[in-house]
Amino acid sequence: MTDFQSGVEPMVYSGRIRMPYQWSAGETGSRFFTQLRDYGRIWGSRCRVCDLVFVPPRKVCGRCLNGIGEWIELPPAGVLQTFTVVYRHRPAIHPADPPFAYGIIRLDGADSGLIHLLGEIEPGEIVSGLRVQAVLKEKRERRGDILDIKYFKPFSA
Amino acid sequence: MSLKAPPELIVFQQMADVPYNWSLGREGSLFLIALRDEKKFLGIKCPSCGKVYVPPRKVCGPCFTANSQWVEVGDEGVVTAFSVVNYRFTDPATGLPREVPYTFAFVRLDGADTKLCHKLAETDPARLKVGMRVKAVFAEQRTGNIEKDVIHFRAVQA
Amino acid sequence: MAQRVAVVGFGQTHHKSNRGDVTGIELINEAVRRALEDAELGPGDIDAVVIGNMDHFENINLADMWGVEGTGGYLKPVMKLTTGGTTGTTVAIAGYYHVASSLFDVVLAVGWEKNSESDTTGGTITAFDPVWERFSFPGALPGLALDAVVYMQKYGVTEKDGARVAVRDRANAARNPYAHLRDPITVDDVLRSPMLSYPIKLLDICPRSDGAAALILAGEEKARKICRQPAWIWSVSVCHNYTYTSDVNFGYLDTLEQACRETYKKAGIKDPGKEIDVIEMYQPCSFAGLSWLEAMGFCGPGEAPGLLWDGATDAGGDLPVNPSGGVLNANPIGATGTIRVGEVARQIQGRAGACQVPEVKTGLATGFGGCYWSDVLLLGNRPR
Amino acid sequence: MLDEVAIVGVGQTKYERRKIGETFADLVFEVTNKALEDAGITIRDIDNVVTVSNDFQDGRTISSMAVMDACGAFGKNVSTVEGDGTLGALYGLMRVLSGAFETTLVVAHCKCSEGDQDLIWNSAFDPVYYRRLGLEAVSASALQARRYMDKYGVTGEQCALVPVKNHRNARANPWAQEAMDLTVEEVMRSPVLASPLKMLDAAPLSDGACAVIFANRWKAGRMTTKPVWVRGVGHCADAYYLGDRDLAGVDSLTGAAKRAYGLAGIVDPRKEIDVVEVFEAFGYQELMWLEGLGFCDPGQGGVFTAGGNTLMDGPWPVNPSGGVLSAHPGLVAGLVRIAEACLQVRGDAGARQVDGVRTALAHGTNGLCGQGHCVWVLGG
Repeated sequence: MTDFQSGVEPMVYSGRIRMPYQWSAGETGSRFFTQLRDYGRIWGSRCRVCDLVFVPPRKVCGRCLNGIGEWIELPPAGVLQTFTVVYRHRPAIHPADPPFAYGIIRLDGADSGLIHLLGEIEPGEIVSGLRVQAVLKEKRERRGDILDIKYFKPFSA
Repeated sequence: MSLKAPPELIVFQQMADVPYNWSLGREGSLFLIALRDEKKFLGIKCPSCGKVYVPPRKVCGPCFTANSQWVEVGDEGVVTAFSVVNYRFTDPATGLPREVPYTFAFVRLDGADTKLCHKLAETDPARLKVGMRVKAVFAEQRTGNIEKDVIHFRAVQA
Repeated sequence: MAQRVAVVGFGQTHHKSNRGDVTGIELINEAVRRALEDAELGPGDIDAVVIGNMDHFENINLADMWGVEGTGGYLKPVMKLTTGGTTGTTVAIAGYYHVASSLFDVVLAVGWEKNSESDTTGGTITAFDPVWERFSFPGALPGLALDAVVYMQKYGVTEKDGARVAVRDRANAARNPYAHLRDPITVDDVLRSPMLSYPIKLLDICPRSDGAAALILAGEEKARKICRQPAWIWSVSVCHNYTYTSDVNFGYLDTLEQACRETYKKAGIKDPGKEIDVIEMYQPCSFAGLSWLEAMGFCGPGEAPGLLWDGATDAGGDLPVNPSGGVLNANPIGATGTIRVGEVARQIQGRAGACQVPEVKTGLATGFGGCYWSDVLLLGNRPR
Repeated sequence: MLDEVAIVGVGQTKYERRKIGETFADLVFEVTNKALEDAGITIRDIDNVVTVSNDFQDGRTISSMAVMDACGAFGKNVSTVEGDGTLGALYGLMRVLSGAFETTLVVAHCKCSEGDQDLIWNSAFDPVYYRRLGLEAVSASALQARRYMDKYGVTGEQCALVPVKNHRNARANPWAQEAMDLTVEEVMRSPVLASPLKMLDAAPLSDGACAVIFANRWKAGRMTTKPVWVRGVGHCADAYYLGDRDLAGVDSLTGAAKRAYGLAGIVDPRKEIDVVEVFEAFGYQELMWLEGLGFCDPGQGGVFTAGGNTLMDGPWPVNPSGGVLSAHPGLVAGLVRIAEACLQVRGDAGARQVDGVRTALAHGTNGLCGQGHCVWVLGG
């Protein structure tokens, strides 16, 4: 190939994809979020065929594809399955300044884990297996989304 | 089952906003440098079939040959197709409604075989026709951007 | 070793402008469960899943992985394909090769889109080059309008001819419980509807819909066990030649001509007008229903309006086009091509209900999208 | 699958942090020509093409549109897989196995430097339940790493052996981006990104492309004296929500490997596979993937690696190319594993060649935390 254009200053076009989206939570998700917002309750759903309780709730079991009709209220407490303390600073997406922690929490009675933030604990004190409980936002601040739960903190009876 | 039907549907809204830095490649860069510095349009020619591409690209698809010769093409050309855009839609570059009306056109510059997408100054359909000759209107301050360095194309009086 | 492939099951959602009652995952699942019911199979009978949509319509990255919850792809082979408007036929064709390769025997192919979740024109614009095209390109409508104008001028075709296509498809849609738009319309209604981009008016163009569709494809031996009348896939072809919109030869869809020519050749079809009994085409606007019939080889240049007004393309005619009501009456983009294939399969199986046209032995399904790209599938009632 | 379809040509770019001088199409044109040259054929010998790209990475819906001319698809049957390159290769293979085509070109491109990886990966989280939490690939992988280490008692030092080994291997690979001599201590002392993952546990961001050409038996015989036969392939997906899986588990990889081994007639991979190329975006993943592939028992990846088993001169060299830790061009990375495994079988891997390779394994992953996997077995 010829080098008839060697020495060209390579140019870059800086642009973006900026688009408004609106995702419906559907009837099942809306039930979950309105219950969380209005009553501070966390609901899961149980597949009777697989005998599994899912949080977040499902309209259909992803394993057997049967419809799930059974709702189960779950206590706002469970066990930390795993966690990470995030030290990267990405304000464009992260919900908090570093260091902050994510965890996967298995609520008592559930067969799947809920991902959320961890709070009211020093990073060095977080361990897998810790019992944690949900801390909700004040009712007037709750908007019907996953951040109506502020975070999970170490369980205190 | 202890819950009634939900009183409302929850809908999550988000303005997705992802920045990108798209490389223009050597061909695109050289084209835009000539446009920026010399107000010139360059085409790139396939050594196999002789087709002149504007905007330039590295490969002639039908021949699968690397285009290898630069040629200067005119800043005037012919409208091969156009559409006056009156409907509202979201511009995915800004997340905001794109300003209408504007005229979207394919312009074949003199000496080129492919067409350049751009805008025409005229938005009255009665004063537009396929085959009309148009000329590029350049911006005073040019930065190497096809959208901004060429403000639009306007009709050339016969 | 290669094997023959047939469509043995099909399911679709009731297409609507906004299915806010379900998430995308739940929407996909409705179609999947209907396809399984249709074939009288369970999720355990599916060997692999193929899925596709257009990423920037829902803004979900890796939708195949997310969609596992709806497709039943849990602990199964799953693959995503996406080619823009042709995605729906692309997944059907990929399902075909999954089975034809003999690596899998029973494959689920899913197309879906929730167009209510974004601005469809804005999303479409992101398909085009960010540097050279996106700032001026205004979506799909003007390209289709340009295509129509060139064709009309060449052959003296009128807006009324386009309107007749829209009226035919709506009359068919009225018989299809899954169609998005089902109220009958007249030629006058079309001509009086708001002008969007000359000559295309509101009733000449497809709606934006939420919907999903799923096909079940099976190898020869399995297909015969699963259903009495499998819809055999005879041949498939695609032509995706163009990289920029400015490459497109407006006024004649040469990619469709090439893809059809290849498809007929592979299947030994010599006279498509006589040998093909039904067509479900990806017809995004009414005028495409004329010039594209010519590109497909069903009549000579400029002859499509004659066929149309003679009633040949009506549900009771010799060459029924879009007996389901077609794309003008339901357009969940990523699913649209999948629906075409499913509707042809239903016609061949004799199970198209109120949309059934008589004596279907062969049918053609097409996909359209990308940069004026075309996909074609030819199906028949016997293995070939 | 005996001698049905062979790989007859491969091509790669140099993987670099920012290839700002080249467009996606330029990269695709480069590797397409390299693969054609490697196979000793021209584009006219190719009868169909599969491209691999991701619309979010490219900032473009229908990302394949940008490369239609550059991959030589004009007038040919072409399709596009959006997922790891191993899946695109699988679709290319199917098209040949179906008898419809004789020669498939599979080409993948990605420029990780052009988009914002955190925003792009955040878009893989469910928009209804989890996207607002701000998760991205690093944090999600950290949740997996923590779970894996806690469940089995695998140590950070054992995980750190992987970047140490792979960056060292990369010194022999001219295409690799990050070739270097590291110590376990340096990895352990590198800044924490998201515990337990540190900077040097993670792959860099790379731009690049890769092409692989498949041919049926008849064509392969005419094209090359060193065909590399596809012996087996399998792919599989796990549940989507991270909380639905035991993140220390490798169920979908076990499923994919079982299928690939079944087709290849492999009973014991430890006896029958000579070299392995895995998709390890983080050090811990190589340990987990070796468990899923059956090279060691669940939880034993750390001990297995610490025993020197995966070193260049060990019994099962893993990632002689330097792996994904030394060059991570997104979804191209899986296709690179196939290309590298192919070169190993041919004996054409240059300074990174492992002695006496008869059978090689290539692996790709799809989605977050190894939700999906694809496994290839190649032989001479």
